[in-house]
Amino acid sequence: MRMLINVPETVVADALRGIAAAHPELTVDVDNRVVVRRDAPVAGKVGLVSGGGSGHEPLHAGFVGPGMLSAACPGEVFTSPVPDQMVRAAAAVDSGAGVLFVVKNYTGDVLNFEMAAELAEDEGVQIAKVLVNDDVAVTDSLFTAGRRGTGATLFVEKIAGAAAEEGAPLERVEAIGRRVNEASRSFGVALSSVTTPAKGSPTFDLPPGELELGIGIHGEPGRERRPMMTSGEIADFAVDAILEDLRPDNPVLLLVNGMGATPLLELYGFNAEVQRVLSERHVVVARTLVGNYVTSLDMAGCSVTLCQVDEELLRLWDAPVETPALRWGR
Amino acid sequence: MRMLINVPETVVADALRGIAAAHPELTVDVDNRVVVRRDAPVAGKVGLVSGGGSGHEPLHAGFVGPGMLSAACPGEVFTSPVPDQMVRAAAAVDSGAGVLFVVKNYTGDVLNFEMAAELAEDEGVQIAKVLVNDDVAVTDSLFTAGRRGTGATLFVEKIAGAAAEEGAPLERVEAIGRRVNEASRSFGVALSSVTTPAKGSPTFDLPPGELELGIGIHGEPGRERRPMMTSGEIADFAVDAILEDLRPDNPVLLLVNGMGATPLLELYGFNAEVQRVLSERHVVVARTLVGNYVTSLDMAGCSVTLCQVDEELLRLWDAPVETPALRWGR
Amino acid sequence: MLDVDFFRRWMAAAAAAVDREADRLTELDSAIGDADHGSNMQRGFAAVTAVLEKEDPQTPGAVLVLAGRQLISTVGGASGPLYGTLLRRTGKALGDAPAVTDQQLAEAFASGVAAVGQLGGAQAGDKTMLDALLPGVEALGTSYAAAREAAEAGATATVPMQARKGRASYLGERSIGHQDPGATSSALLIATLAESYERGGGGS
Amino acid sequence: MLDVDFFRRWMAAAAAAVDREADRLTELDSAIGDADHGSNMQRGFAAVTAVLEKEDPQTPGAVLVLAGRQLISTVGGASGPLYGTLLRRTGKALGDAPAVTDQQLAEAFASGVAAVGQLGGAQAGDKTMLDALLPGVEALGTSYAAAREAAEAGATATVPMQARKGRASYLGERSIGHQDPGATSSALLIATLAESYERGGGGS
Ligand SMILES: Nc1ncnc2c1ncn2[C@@H]1O[C@H](COP(=O)(O)OP(=O)(O)O)[C@@H](O)[C@H]1O
Ligand SMILES: Nc1ncnc2c1ncn2[C@@H]1O[C@H](COP(=O)(O)OP(=O)(O)O)[C@@H](O)[C@H]1O
Ligand SMILES: [Mg+2]
Ligand SMILES: [Mg+2]
Ligand SMILES: [Mg+2]
Ligand SMILES: [Mg+2]
Repeated sequence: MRMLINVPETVVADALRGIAAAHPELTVDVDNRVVVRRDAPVAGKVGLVSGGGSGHEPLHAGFVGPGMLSAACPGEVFTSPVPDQMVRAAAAVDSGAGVLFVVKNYTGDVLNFEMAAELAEDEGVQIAKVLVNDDVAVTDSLFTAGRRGTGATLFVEKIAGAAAEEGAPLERVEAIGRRVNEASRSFGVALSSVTTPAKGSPTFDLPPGELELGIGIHGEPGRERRPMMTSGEIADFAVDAILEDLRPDNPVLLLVNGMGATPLLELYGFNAEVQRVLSERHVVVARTLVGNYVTSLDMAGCSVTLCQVDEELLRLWDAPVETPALRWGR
Repeated sequence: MRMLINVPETVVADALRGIAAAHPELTVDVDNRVVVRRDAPVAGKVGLVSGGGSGHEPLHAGFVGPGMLSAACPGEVFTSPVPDQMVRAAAAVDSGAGVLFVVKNYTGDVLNFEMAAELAEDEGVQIAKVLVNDDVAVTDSLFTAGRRGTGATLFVEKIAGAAAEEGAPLERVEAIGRRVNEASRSFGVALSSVTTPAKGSPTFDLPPGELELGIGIHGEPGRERRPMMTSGEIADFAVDAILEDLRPDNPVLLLVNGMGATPLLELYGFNAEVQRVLSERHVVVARTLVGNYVTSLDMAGCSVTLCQVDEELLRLWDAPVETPALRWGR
Repeated sequence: MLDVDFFRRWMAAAAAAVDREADRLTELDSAIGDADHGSNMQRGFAAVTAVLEKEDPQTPGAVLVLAGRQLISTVGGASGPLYGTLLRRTGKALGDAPAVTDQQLAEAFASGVAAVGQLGGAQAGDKTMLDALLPGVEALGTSYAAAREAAEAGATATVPMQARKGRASYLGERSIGHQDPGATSSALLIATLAESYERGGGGS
Repeated sequence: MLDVDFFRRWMAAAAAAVDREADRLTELDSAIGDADHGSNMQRGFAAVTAVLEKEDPQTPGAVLVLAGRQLISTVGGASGPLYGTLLRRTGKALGDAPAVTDQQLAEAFASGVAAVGQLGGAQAGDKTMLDALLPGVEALGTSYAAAREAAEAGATATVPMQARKGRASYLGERSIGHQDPGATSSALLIATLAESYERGGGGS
């Protein structure tokens, strides 16, 4: 175990104390595991609440702030949060304009957010939901739990967050969130397994010299294992997997995302290859984001997410955002 | 080898192509390895040029932009850049007000920047230098190469960059850079070794269950190896090592820095422990920055940097900055 | 008749079994999931033990409803709402009787299992906890021992299945050849029910 | 007399030796440095080979000045400026004579080594390239073979030293017990000088 932790049991609580200390602009309820932007509820503004298992930082707590999430609910590592957290978050951010839940499509997240929605509505908060399911590695059929939510979560949270910040009503914020999700696809690759604090040893066994194609962000093994590929070959594979499902006529937002342990140096090099492939495929990139945004603890690897945008979505993407992990505009 | 690369020889060039694609606000000369803010030279403004071996990203190219560096010169992985790069960068950013070189104290960086300074001055550019040497793990004596430059580089580049942006003349920008360096100390810990692309296997051998105390950012082994410690114990050790050398009466800036492969979740948890120790030692923290800023490729581990600030330095720290990796203010 | 003490013993036995088997459950979840099922169940049942101690519910139904609510509030993941619903619905079906018959428990448990099916949308053969729960609850009409055996057989039978629900479904054919962690913990839950019965009978 | 071809052969032999020994140099640099000395030297001498080919300098001095400038422009790190200065200063001391004597080379090389000492501030016993260069250049007055032996002995003698300059000095006492990578490459440089002499003499 090469972990910078005290004991596995307190990993999430310790991180929340650390977030509280680093970010005075956030209100952190460590006991109840809710991170809220300090000025919530903002009068007249739709609240945006997301959450999910911990281990994907900066997702979601790092995206709380003006222009993006109103609150985040971190669960245990790789375990969706419990409904009590989302109910509390919804109550904290609702100004009367209602609350949008952004939910990654995993059985656990879906069930817990569903229960939370019922309970929050019982308490008089109007709830809408956007389900994020962008991972093309998973067949979206009746015979699976459906596509997973991965990198597109960042696009949904940023763009729906910008719409909410502009004062859009709940149905519109929800509709925009849906549009972003529908226009987004991702594909991920692991160069190493992941080690959770609770287990203390790698979730799967990946010998050096092999990689997993089509992984999720929880250390689930991928769809296929192959001998190591070059950065260029991986870019070809990932982009083509996405383009099989999404053929953008419009420009795209591009997220070249690190899984956590891949150096930024490599990630930028990979971005060069992704851009090469996209240009060979005649896809125009409007904006690029490179970094560790939707991570999987100490996994080495990367994912590519494309989101096809029209003028409105691009404007909302460019709109100011002020969170620990994403920050621009004025 | 678990690397997302094409071949070791092109790692730096590939990354520069990726930086160019992701950041239209930077001018990237891939062949000559110079990254310059697009609007350089800014009339009347002192230029800030830094650089060093690659593998520490976002340092330095990620800190190029308004309010921070004017240009960065990335060398090969863990190898200081060559003088030609700094000469070219200086020429690109000099508006006539002169250029400050920010140099981390390593023999290679010092020698190459020195040669560059001579050559640039031959070409009529006025050059000043600030040497960063903040690492308390290294004894600063005649019988060593002196303390290494690590985390404080970020503080020097940000604060001197803000002074330059305000229009301060070269001597003042240089003096402020020196003050920041003198007021800063760091200590680093490795939980894993590091693997460079060229070598392809770990630089040193660190069995799980042990850690290295007092490491640098190039995979140099540390001063001491110990059985694994908890996050709290590491925080005690690191902070006390710093406070032996720097006893702050004033508030401090705190950088809790990840070496590259340590999850942000763990880094925030570590921040909680660092804040605990500082408060036990009656050190007041004015600002906290948590993240992977001065990294060492795929090394797991962390470092702590403190910088004692007066009102002026704090104001310059808070001043707007707009770079790929640091961005705030308006 | 099964009184409130019987249900407390069951929950205590379940908590102990989950503690004992946590590493195995997590190991199973590593193969086809995300390596947390053991710690999820452990955290949940530790909280159940604590809340039963603290709130001291006085009827079989109240014990299970409280236990279920606690699982929902502390587990998260897929198993939290599903196991929480299982116990809560079973408890609700038991009403507020101070003691219940074997037959009443069997029927109530059947309605709990049905609720799990409804909530998660899985069916027999999808390689989920239902593959242990469904045969288990069916055999509960015969005897506790039969229920235990049927649930265990059901869990084992998940090995050759391809998952169609939950995280394991992402693996496609690679999910074949591994036992489902949730089916395994469901078999444990039913085994501890049988164990509680055998050790102390209905308590009255 | 040593003509321009001799110096070209020396540089080619150095490039080949560095290629051959790159892994070993990097391995040595892993133990007490940052694992790049082999690739640094390789990159530098590959560039030297290319530039000599391209610019085709016509005197011994011009060959070494160009080689040194090229090392400075392509190596980086500590070794780039140091080796670059070594060759550049040696070349400058040779002036623009079309051929030089052994004696002239020995003197010029001594001034190059002195420049390395001045630039890096290191002294004998600091566990750096100087620990091979200083005895090597001293013995060059006697013979090329003696210089090779002295440089090799000097490199070996760095093993028990504690580093006081360069990256290895950060290790304190942990630097003891490892051979210095720069001293090792310096011994190589002098060995290839001897080799070039033995293989082809001065060429005239
Ligand atoms: N839709 C579903 N219906 C019934 N059981 C399910 C469903 N999805 C998952 N499960 C069960 O949950 C188990 C996984 O639980 P756990 O690991 O605690 O949650 P998570 O998958 O969120 O990490 C699976 O082994 C499976 O038995
Ligand atoms: N101040 C110095 N004077 C002379 N030689 C030095 C000095 N510092 C370092 N060296 C030499 O440089 C070698 C390391 O070169 P290299 O690994 O290429 O550069 P870096 O240390 O920058 O990674 C050391 O082994 C040592 O022989
Ligand atoms: Mg889980
Ligand atoms: Mg180096
Ligand atoms: Mg699981
Ligand atoms: Mg080196």
